[in-house]
Amino acid sequence: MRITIHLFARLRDIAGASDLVREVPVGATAHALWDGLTREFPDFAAYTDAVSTAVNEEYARMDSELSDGDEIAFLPPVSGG
Amino acid sequence: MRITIHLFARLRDIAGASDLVREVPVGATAHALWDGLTREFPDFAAYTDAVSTAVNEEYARMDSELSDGDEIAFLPPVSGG
Amino acid sequence: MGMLAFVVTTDPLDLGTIVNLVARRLEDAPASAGAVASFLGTVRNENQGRRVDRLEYEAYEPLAVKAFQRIADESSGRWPETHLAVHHRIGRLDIGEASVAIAAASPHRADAFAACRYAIERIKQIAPIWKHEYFEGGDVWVEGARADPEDEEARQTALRLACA
Amino acid sequence: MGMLAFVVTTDPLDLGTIVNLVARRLEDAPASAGAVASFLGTVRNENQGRRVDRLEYEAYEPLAVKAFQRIADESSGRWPETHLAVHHRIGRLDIGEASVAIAAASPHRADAFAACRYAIERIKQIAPIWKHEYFEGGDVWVEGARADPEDEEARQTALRLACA
Repeated sequence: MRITIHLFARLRDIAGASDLVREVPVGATAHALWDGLTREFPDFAAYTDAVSTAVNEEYARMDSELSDGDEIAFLPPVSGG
Repeated sequence: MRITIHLFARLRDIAGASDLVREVPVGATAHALWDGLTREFPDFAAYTDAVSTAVNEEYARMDSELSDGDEIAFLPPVSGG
Repeated sequence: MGMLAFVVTTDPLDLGTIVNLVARRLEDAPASAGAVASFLGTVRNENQGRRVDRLEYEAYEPLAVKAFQRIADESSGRWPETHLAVHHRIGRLDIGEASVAIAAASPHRADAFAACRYAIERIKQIAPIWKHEYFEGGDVWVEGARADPEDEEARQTALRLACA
Repeated sequence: MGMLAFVVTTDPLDLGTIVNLVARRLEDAPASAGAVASFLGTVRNENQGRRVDRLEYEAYEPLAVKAFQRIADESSGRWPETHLAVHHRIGRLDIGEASVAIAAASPHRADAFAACRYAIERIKQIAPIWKHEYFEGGDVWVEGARADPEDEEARQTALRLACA
């Protein structure tokens, strides 16, 4: 499955890109995709307990199963307001 | 002593005037002046427990002694905001 | 008028004016955050089942301005870094118009909210201002609280409502 | 933009715009009082002892707008007659500029204050917005809460701070 990934703030800085596209196996979860990214970008690992996610512009759980064509966002801890 | 009296809202309506001037004896209190007004305007009596006062544009107690030339305001219950 | 913190006026109120006024007073001190809580009271079309047509507000103006200053002093005694402004309208007000505008600025948003809420409660308790209600079929002077700034019980009620 | 309740924008914020927006939504229902509580967060010149030069805010815009709507739904679930609007600025903000403007209108001033305070707490908890701080000698992404709208403990904290 082809997944588009959106990154923000420090995650974007670490990855050096706002958007990535990655292939994942059928049935992959948001968490599995994140684990893959922590291998690709080791500095992501510090965010594993703090990151949250949104799939297709809705908040989602890290154990959500992804579908082909999904857009997933990984959200570092927020600081709006 | 000559005292200028300011009246507001329903008290003004009852008295038919915003401002009155009355002579009171030396040592008269705000309360004594008010008692005089309740005899002059019987409908004032309903306000005796609810009225408050200001002397020379400062809040004052009803037992304050007045001085010649003072300006006293009698304030019915307020409803600002 | 726009530059004064405590005002009684027949002109329409502008919340932005007093928000800017108190926000500027924050700028002197270094702070990690700036918070302005504000309040606008507007005239509604119903009261106690009566269809309200319009209101007329009257004030004992010099004492009302001093009352606002007094409330601000109480507020800055309780929330030291907080700045308050109060503009109250008098005269004829139609439905939907603003009768009172309050702004409280603080480095701490909890204090800004508390000071703003405290101010509206205290205004209702002690400010020498009266509301004349014109409704279908009559009119009445609305009478609320006995105006006594020394009433400690009233002050505690205002603090409690401010969640202080 | 001015007519929308939930907005993320690079334009300067105008509190009056959203206060009017929510005040108008009160006009449909008969009510004895109209209250609008509002909040403005501004950029200050210090954070954790650092002399702040400017901020840059970034948002995941579509989700941020949905987050504001979600917070408004939570708010109107708790305070049924209350209407909320939230405008959040992104991009570069200089000292003194407003980063967020919130307005809550209700027939009951207690509800207006509570909904407004609740909204700023929830925004800080869950809105996908990030603050990049530029200070003397460096810069840093400020990282606050893990954004989890389902975190019931966080929601209870926001309710408690709202004095609800």
